[in-house]
Amino acid sequence: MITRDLLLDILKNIAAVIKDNRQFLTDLDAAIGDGDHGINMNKGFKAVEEKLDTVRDKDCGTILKTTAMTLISTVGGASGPLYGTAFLKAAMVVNGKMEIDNEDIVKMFDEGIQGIIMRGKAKRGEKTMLDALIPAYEELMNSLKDGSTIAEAFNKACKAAYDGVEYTKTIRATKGRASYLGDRSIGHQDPGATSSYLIIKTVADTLNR
Amino acid sequence: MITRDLLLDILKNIAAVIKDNRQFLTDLDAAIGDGDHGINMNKGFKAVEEKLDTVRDKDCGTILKTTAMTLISTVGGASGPLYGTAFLKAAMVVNGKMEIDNEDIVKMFDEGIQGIIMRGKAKRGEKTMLDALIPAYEELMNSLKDGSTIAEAFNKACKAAYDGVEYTKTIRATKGRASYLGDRSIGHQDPGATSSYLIIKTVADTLNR
Amino acid sequence: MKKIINNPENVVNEMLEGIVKAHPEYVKRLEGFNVLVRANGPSKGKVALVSGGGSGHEPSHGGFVGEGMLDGAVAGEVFTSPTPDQVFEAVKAVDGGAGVLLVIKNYTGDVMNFEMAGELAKADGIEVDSVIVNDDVAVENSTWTTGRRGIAGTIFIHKIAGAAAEKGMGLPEVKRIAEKVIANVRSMGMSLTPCTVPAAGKPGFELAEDEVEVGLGIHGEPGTHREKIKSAAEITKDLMDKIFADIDLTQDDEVAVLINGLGGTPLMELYIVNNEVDKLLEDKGIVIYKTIVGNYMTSLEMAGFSISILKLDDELKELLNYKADTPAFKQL
Amino acid sequence: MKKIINNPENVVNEMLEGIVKAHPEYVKRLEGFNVLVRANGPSKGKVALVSGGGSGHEPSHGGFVGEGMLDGAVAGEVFTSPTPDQVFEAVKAVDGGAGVLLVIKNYTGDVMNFEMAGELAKADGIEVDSVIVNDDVAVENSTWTTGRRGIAGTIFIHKIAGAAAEKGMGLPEVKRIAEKVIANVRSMGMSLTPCTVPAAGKPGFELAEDEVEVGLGIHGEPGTHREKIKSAAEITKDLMDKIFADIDLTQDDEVAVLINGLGGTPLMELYIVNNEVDKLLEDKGIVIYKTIVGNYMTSLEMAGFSISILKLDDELKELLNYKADTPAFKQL
Ligand SMILES: Nc1ncnc2c1ncn2[C@@H]1O[C@H](COP(=O)(O)OP(=O)(O)O)[C@@H](O)[C@H]1O
Ligand SMILES: Nc1ncnc2c1ncn2[C@@H]1O[C@H](COP(=O)(O)OP(=O)(O)O)[C@@H](O)[C@H]1O
Ligand SMILES: [Mg+2]
Ligand SMILES: [Mg+2]
Ligand SMILES: [Mg+2]
Ligand SMILES: [Mg+2]
Repeated sequence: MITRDLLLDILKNIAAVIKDNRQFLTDLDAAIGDGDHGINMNKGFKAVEEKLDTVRDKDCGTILKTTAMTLISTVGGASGPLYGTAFLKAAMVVNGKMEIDNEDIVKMFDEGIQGIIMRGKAKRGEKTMLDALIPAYEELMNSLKDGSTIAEAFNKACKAAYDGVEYTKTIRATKGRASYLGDRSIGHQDPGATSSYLIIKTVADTLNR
Repeated sequence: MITRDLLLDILKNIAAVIKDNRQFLTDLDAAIGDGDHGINMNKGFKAVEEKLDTVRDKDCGTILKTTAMTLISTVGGASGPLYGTAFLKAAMVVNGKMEIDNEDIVKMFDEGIQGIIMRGKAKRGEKTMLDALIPAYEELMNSLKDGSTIAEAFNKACKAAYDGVEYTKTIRATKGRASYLGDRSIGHQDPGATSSYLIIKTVADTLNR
Repeated sequence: MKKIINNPENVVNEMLEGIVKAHPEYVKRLEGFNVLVRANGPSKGKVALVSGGGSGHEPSHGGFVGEGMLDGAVAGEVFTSPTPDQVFEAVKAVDGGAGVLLVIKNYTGDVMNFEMAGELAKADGIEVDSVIVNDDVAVENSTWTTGRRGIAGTIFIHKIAGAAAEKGMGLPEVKRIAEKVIANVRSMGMSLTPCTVPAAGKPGFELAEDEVEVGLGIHGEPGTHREKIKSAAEITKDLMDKIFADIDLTQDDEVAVLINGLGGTPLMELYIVNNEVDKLLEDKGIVIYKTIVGNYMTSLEMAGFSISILKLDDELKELLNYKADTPAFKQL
Repeated sequence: MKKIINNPENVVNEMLEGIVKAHPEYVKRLEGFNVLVRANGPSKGKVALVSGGGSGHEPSHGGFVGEGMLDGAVAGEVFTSPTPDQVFEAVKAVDGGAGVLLVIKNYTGDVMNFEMAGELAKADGIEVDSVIVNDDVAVENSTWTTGRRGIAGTIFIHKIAGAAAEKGMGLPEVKRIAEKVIANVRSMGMSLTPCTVPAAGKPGFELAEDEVEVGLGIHGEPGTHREKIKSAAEITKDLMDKIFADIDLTQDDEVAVLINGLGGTPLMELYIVNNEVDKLLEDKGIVIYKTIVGNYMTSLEMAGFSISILKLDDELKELLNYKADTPAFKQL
């Protein structure tokens, strides 16, 4: 169960983690993209943090929709519409709700991923954020089925996301800007998968505090 | 007394010396000008050398006039018109002559310098080729008066030209491109004075062989 | 990082201000947005063209706003696609009732952001359609990538579809023309030096003193491969061979040529390249109908160039020749 | 040296070929000479304008040959004044019977070579006159130097005297107009990087990563001083202060502004500078009548810019607005 205050905490913590990793994500993107992923994401989550004040006392759906719209209108590039769409789809699951239960969480995660796939037309194995998100989602779902708490489940999801990031090092990009590099993208980890991992890790860390 | 063949030799040797010093002159010009003096001069004297074949059996005036016109139409920049005019004025002194006597030499040198002054409106002490040429001319004239041979006189003139080049290091340029540098031109030797010294030195060396 | 800027975070804003102040007779800025539109727009009853993308490609895209070319240009952060709300605002501002064509370069981010904007505009009752420019032959086909990128050939879409719109053609016709240009234009580029995004503060990649990057995009993203620097003749031949392999050109075909500088390469070198391109086309008996040489789709201060070849027919020729009057491209 | 060239000794020739091949509707080359003249010239009964100088300043000077600007442009070796025979050939080719005006930038070499050409032309019975452009306020007065240099302000002379000639004014009138522009235009520049003359193979000077050269000429010759790099606002203010100190400008005066890139600086930065220039002029109540931003008088791939301010009166305004149609400057 995630309360509204916890949700707000999570979002604030994500903003802090993205800020700390601004240069790291940018450097990853410079190697196989155009070197702006950390800059864009930081701009977006900084704006989200500022916006959160205006929706503190709203429902979880509104908070997440605001997050989504802010990301869409500030991040730009590929990751803006993708993360934005993901948060928008997730927001719709908890429309009007003041708390998020475990079932919601699985549904939100699933809807978010479907949103990314709809918008970006990528699939697993193309060296994108999906390679962190999909394994994390599967792990989360299975752990909850097996009776894990939500905090434990996110820990496992985080581990799966990490492995997903590692896996992106071994494959060639066929979507996004890195795809232009052909085989030269092999050996580098995907910046978007990395930011997805960081986001999941922040959820896990916040839940485990 | 300088015969036509000797004159042709001198010109050929000047071309060789300028070629050898192409980079040196260019570097000097890069420091206080625009870094092309060696390139320009080499282009000019290379063209002169090629042209000489067509006037081998002509009089000294024609040979020097051809040299002048070739310099004017190939060197460009400031030094092209200046050296071109100098050779043109010198050529006029020996129009139709097959040999050049000492009196001619003094006259040629004087006329050449006057040509440079007329064209460039500089005077001694402005950090130009004149600071090598005028002392060299004065030394040549005095040495000949004192009974030196032409070869000896050119040796002394060469020494005076060298001192002139050294002197240019101590002064501020007020003519030519180096003048824009203001006091920053002090400490650098003038490229045009240096090429003038090299030309006089080559005359001296050729006469002394 | 050595740049003539103030705050790296504020370059796009200050640049847009500088453009408006330089060319008030051509463009105005939409208050609060990174959008330039025609000073005297919207043009009632005319199809409007909106283009854009990340900043750092100047004079693209704001420099092409004006008669006979664009109606609006949306500027993202440097090398980052603009967001949907900005594009949406541009669409609303330029719509003259005859619909809006979005000219999108084929980059994942641009496509997604512009398409989201299109969805917003349609929901708002504005007729919107879009074309996706993908002229860069350096990129492999779409089995392995998101498809070819849009690079300098985009200028021809702006010019020719812009003329079609100015002549009063309807949205489906303007789109057909734009797609014809896209189908017939191929480009490829190379660079001698990287460039530095102001907010990043350091170059996107590094190149040795004797190395060049071939087939790179316009955002400083690495190209297809690196090699030792070659002569202008050899480099040009390599790029033209890739272009020739991808476009059906036979004797007596007519083409337009664009030798595009990436921002840091002097015109002298672009003209030397043009001299080589001309020879290669002449060898094949291909007729050069029009040549454009200069910095049109740049990557900040990157040294390098791209070649674009557009195969023409009578319709495209007439539109290419149509009057244009914009800050960066004028044709009398 | 990293350049897209073939033989360094042949860059000027290949570049001129590339220009003619790109713009055959505007220019043709005088066979055997490094001279570009109007494709449809000479214009009978019109005063002809000939300009030129070393190469490496592209689009100056060949890019301004065409209706409303130059009739002929003479290209020397890179950064080296052309020789008198070349200039003479240009004068002969463009003379339409109404005389020829030579536009000379105030460099010792240019002045001497062009004047020798003028002497040759006069001896040939052609009416020739000349003006000497000296807009660069970085240089001290002529007690200490050969006088101020001619830099980017030259573009205004080409544009305005070119319009005067095109309108049919006689040689003395065209010269008077050119001299009025010269009397009223002031410029100053700065650079972030040196440039490399192809035949030299290495940069003309060196600058540390945080250093800039202020007040330099357009041939890579060192400037008045070096300093640590500053913000665009500070750099612009420094240059404008020098310009203001040298030209009498008061409230409500009208000016034209040229923000000229030196070849390696992206338009983005030039527009940021323009934003600053605009503020400074506005602060003084000076009215900006027209602004030009771009690479017009370059120094190969040098990064940097110059600002030129031209004080206008009604006569100059009308001529500045006159139609121009050349490869590098068009006005509808
Ligand atoms: N079609 C896609 N589907 C899912 N993720 C994608 C897609 N295209 C790109 N991405 C992700 O976006 C990341 C790049 O984001 P960012 O650098 O912000 O955008 P841009 O490539 O426009 O500069 C990539 O690392 C990748 O994970
Ligand atoms: N007015 C002048 N009178 C005499 N010599 C001059 C004058 N101006 C320049 N010079 C000489 O010309 C030299 C520079 O020649 P060069 O580099 O070939 O020409 P540019 O300065 O046009 O590039 C200077 O070093 C100086 O000696
Ligand atoms: Mg990126
Ligand atoms: Mg020089
Ligand atoms: Mg990007
Ligand atoms: Mg020179």
